[in-house]
Amino acid sequence: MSPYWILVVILLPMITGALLPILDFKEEEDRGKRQLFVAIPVILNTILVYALILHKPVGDLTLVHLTKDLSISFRMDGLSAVFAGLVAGLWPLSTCYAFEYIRHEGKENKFFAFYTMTYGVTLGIALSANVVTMYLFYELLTLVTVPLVMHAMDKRSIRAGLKYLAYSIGGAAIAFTGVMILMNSGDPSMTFYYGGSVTESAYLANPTLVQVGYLLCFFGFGVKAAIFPFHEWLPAVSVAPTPVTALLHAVAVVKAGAFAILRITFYSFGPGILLGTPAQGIAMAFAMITIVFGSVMALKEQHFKRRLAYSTVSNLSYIIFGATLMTPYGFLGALCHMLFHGIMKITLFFCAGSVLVQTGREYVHELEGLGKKMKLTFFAFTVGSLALVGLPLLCGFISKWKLGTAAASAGTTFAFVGILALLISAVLTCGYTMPIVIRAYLPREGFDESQNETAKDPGLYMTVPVLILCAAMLYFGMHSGPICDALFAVAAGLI
Amino acid sequence: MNAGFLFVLPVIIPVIAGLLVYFRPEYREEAKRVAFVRIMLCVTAAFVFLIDLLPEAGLHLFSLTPELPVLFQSDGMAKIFITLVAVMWLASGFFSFEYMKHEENHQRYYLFFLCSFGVLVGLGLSANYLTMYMFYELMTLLTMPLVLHSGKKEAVQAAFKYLFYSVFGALMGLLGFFFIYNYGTTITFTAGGVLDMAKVAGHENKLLAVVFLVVLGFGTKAGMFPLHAWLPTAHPVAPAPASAVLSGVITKAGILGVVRVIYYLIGPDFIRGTWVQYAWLGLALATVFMGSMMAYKEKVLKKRLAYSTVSQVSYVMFGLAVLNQAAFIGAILHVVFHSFIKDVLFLAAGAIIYKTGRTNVTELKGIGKEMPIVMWCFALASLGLVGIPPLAGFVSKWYLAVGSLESGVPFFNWFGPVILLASALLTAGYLLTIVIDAFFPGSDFPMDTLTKKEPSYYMTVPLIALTFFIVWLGLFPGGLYSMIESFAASVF
Amino acid sequence: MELVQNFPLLSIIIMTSCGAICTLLKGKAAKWYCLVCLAATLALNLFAFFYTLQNGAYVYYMGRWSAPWGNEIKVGVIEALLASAFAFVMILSVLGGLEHILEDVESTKVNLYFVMIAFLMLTLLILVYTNDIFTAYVFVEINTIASCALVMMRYKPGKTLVATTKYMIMSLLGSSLFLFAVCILYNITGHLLMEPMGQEVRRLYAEGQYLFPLTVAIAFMGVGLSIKGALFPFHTWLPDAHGSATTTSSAVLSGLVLKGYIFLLIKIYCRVIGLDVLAGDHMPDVLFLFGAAAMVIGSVRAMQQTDLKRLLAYSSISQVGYIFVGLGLGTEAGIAAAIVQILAHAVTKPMLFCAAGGFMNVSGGSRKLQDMTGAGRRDPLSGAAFLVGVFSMIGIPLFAGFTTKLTLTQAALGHGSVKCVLALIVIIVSTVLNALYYIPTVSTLFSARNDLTPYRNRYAHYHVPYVAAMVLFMIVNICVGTLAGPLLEAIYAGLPSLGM
Amino acid sequence: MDQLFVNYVQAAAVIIYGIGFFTLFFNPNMIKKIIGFDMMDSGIFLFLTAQGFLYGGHDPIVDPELVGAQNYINPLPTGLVLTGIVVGVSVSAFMLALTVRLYYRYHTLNLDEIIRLARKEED
Repeated sequence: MSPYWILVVILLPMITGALLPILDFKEEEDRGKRQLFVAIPVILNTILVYALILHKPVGDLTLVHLTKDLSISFRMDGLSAVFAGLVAGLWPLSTCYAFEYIRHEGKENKFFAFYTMTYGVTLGIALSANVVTMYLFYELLTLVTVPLVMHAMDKRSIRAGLKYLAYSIGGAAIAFTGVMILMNSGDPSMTFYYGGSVTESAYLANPTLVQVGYLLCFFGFGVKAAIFPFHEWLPAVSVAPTPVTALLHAVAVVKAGAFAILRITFYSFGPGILLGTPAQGIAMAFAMITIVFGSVMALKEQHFKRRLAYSTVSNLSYIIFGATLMTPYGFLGALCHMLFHGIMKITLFFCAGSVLVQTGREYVHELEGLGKKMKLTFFAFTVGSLALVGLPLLCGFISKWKLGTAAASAGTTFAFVGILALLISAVLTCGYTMPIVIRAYLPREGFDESQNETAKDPGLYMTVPVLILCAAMLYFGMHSGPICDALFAVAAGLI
Repeated sequence: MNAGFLFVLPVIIPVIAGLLVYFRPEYREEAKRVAFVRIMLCVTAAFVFLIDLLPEAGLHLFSLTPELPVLFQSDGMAKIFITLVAVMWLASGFFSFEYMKHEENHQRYYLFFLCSFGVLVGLGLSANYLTMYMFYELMTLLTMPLVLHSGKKEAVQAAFKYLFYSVFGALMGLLGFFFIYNYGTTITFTAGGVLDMAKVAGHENKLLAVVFLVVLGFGTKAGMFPLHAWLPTAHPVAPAPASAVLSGVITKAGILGVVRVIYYLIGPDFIRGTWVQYAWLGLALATVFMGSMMAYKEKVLKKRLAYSTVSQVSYVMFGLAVLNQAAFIGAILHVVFHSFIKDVLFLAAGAIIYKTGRTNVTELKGIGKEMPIVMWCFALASLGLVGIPPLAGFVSKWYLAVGSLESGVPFFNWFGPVILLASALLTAGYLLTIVIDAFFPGSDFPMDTLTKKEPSYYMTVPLIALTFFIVWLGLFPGGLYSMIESFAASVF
Repeated sequence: MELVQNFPLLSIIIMTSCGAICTLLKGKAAKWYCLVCLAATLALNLFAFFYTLQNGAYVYYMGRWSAPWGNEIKVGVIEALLASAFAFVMILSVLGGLEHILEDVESTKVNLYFVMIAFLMLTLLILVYTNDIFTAYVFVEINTIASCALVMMRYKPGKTLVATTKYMIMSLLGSSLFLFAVCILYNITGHLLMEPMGQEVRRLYAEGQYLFPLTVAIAFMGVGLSIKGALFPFHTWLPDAHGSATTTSSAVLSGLVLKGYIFLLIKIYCRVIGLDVLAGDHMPDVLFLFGAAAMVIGSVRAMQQTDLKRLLAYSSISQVGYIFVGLGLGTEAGIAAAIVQILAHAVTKPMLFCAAGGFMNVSGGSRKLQDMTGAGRRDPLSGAAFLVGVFSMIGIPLFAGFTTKLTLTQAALGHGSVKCVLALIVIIVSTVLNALYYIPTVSTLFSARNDLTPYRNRYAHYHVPYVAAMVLFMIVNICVGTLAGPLLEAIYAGLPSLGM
Repeated sequence: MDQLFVNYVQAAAVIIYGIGFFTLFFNPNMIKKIIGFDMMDSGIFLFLTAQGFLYGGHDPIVDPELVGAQNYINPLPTGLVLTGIVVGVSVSAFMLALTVRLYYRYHTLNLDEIIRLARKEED
């Protein structure tokens, strides 16, 4: 396909989103029209994205040259395909979920405007061909998602939004500094090449500087991926409407951070230079700390969505841990977890959202006995939790397996410690998800069933996406050979 | 196509049956439910026995990814394990029909009871690490609701304790899995081990640490010190038939894991003479002694039995840690014997609770008159556990001691048997006192006021059947011995 | 001599005559005349820019005396570029605030407003072009008067008067210090033209003579022009002055006037003192530190504002800090970054001020942020412009601010010392702070409001000049962001004539 | 110190400048502020003229008997001072006009007071 289609898939959702406030559908009366207006471009865009993935355009599309080196360019390579595919796969589902969910929140026009725009911006990150383009969309992503976080516009959400903003922009600013160092130490256009664009001579000229640059990028982009100690914003933004927390803060936004780290590690600085340096060690250490820390915090947290948010903090660092192994196998593990964690966590968040909408309950201890009333929701939650724990037959195991074997094959002691961190986190995962499941199905003795009388599963708009995701978890859990092969081709730099 | 396709059936039938019991409204009716479950248990067991009779075979079901196939096989170890599972489940299942009358949520109970049956058969039939790990995790998740069953506060806490210990253990297993995949030639169980020494070279220390962690991990399920604490908490709070299978079989799943990893993947040669072996021996012996001591001090009957399990399963661990053929055979024999014995003991305790509501050992004076059949079975099983010839326990302990003495492991070769002996004495102390009190409560005890409270056939028949096996296997262990020997030879 | 070489002087003459003629014209005629003159200035300077881009810098003698006696203007690429940019921004600012000028200024005095605009443009042109340091002083003073008049010329007295007074006093302090420095330099070098002066200074420095007077001169020069350039901690006059003036005045003052002084400082430091001499006196370090402090403190103070125009004014203080950080790095790249920031801020801040004016129109004339809730929806054009401005301020690629951030960070990295680390840190902090006050502002501007009182509900009625101004502002902003390459090339081409 | 006595005119100029500076900066009275500004200017002019003066030098009108620049005083500072005075006068005028406006409005010349009143007015 022509590379110009890349521009189409990025711009179509952005334009659709921008048109919404102009068309100004009435909140209640024009709901059907609005949904149609949103759904058609979203689905069309998803189809286009998959068409692009299957028929990769050859060559880059350069939109504009900023300076003689820097340009805004797009490209569809393997890693782009993975992230774009994930985003494109999940967006229609979560839009569908949002159609029903957001009725409870109001301000639908504004919501869908930004929500749809975010789709385009996220694809922009995925399809960037160089660091500057990625940085552009990375910043835009922050800006279009802030209104979504602040959707309720009450004090709590505004504070959360500001926190999110400060962390994200700060992270981007830190990363920018790193990017500048990158620019000085290799190909100044900073185009992504598998293996990195930093030249050996530039590295040897000032190894410390390059490593500092990598770490700046790592932590800067790591802010969005909620690396400890920059994770604070992620639990805070769980005040946002659930489709936002689910899709953006479990998939698009945070994965954008992880994606950026993958890009920076494997396509800009390059493992060849970083492998075995203190920079790798520091990055890996922080990933490990985050893995354990996030899980511990999730275990302590009693608020349902915040607990899931902390779980995201932990799981994102699985991806980053995979990236910091800096081997193709580690890369593969990171990619697997990026995909599969997206599917798992969005399911869990959807379930939390369903509970919130149907019963208004936000805390874990309030969920007792709901499993019998909201059967589909809790079925999905159970499947999601088990997948997250890493039960074989569900997709979570595959990624854990890939990460674990990658770390084992890396052979360093540090990687060994990393495996332990993964496993400890898995135990803790069990600790923060399973009690919810168990108590939802098996309430304590003397539990008063009458308080759950009114609870029931939400409508089809919300249940169908969740069930589709469950099916996906099972499918990828039981038959992930082809997709793993494809991911390995990406990880080994073959596509 | 060989007999492999059969393997799926005993795994899947109970699971489907369990789901049917739970979801079909018609099984809310007691009679229909019991009939259905009975048939299903028998059918599954029949398939298991059929597999036993057929020659060894394998089945490749599907692959998660190319390197992760789900494989089944029916080698000797598998056959022994699944037979054990089937027998225990049959006995406990029949016992349940009566026992569960005084519990609630029957459908839920049978759901998990049946599902765990299927999963355990699957665990037994696993032919590679992935399959085993998968069923191992599932087993934890499916048996946990059994512990939780009553919904009482201590049951909930016990269940969570069980869950976290087990998951931790399983994940240590996963750790081993990662490394074996990297340093081995395959993940399929192969007698004698699969390690690729060329890859291992230079990484021995790390791999030894991993092996130790794996042993600890699977040892969790087997109640090995230091991760034994869940066992005395979790087993007693479950309904008695569930306790019976938990103690009798589920702990053996940990043993199966250790056997599979050490003897079929790592290979005994790799750890022989290393610190891992000594640490393992030490931990096993510590558990043996400590479990007995705790049991001796414990006053609640089911808890006492649980501590006894801690102690006895570590006999098996000790046998495995010695790393020679005689001890290995002794260990596997003890797996079988202890399962039978502990099943009987727990079921008997369940019968007592069911009929009299007594849970404390001090309340059991004269119970021999009230429930003679139950208590006779209890007495025989106790004797077996102590290791009095000609009952089952003696044979296994003999081989354990012999294996240990001829192993040549410094210090432990004589220290092990000494501890085993001491533990046997303690076992006598905590079990036989009950028996003695039950039948000979003393002259001042008003024996005449007691009435007969023998439970129904659903309870007594399984007890008698199992007790019969205890005696029979004690008298004629030859068949079993030769079967174990046949595959024990292959791993060394 | 080619015809084009006369253009800068021609533009200066045009602006002078424009000021004079406007005093005689009625308001409306003065407006049109002034705009035409500005357009002519823009065109002439653009020609000069392209001419210098091809042929390099040249010196234009005023009268028949050549250096070192005569007065002269020196036209280099950077000078011509800045002059064009200033003229362009001036036109757009006037167009963008036209409505407000007619509202805020007494109708009989409208023509005087345009006189002041003309004089301001004139002085800016001279500050940019002149090569004679005393001429610079004279026009610094004229500039002060013109800009004070612009602040004051609002129908409503009171606050504007006080603001003007404050502004005036600070300006006088600044310009007298500048004058003192000029005198000292003249005394020790005996020249008034920058190049001969510069040679003399370098000679003296090399021989170790008159070091103390030289240091005093450098310091006075720096402090004097920093006061006028509103560098922290001499910024106190700015928020009052910029916050209370009419839209065009605010836009012009923060976008251009400050830059005129700062560019003069850069020019003197480069051409007269020389960066190596400067570094010996640690003046760059001082400017750097205060610039860095300004970047942070300006933003912090901006966060506390409830008045949109004051917020923008404090933001200017922070942005001026960027320029001084660039200057304070004391390297070629640093100076280039400072000049880029002069341009970028010149095309951004006036746009924001004009947009703020647009918001005031639909919010009952109130400048309070609270009252402007939802103004961005009632006036989408200003909203869009404001968004562009905010993006630029945060430094999103494609917008002008990104070019600054890019060049400044590169310059800092090229410096490679403690300053580098410090600069990177303040850039990061300042970016975050910028986002923290701009984005909530945007969200207030665009959020719906339920208790719409009638006047707030008024939707924008666009005038052609306003629309044109805003659209052009946005385009130029994006151009500066996307055409960073040619821009940087031009600036680097111009640096040698600046004395680098 | 010696330098100070030799260049006593310059020293005086600096002192005058300093007085003016402080008056402009710290004296709240508007009129005095303007006087301070004028003093500052005067100080600088004195400084500048003193630099151009040459003991024994003649007016800078070319006399055929006196050949050589060393015989004349430097005319340029004088010219500069003239320009400076013009600028200073216009600025003073502007300030005075401003003061008149302020006085009409607030009936005081005290700037601190004026600022206070203006703030009150705003509220």
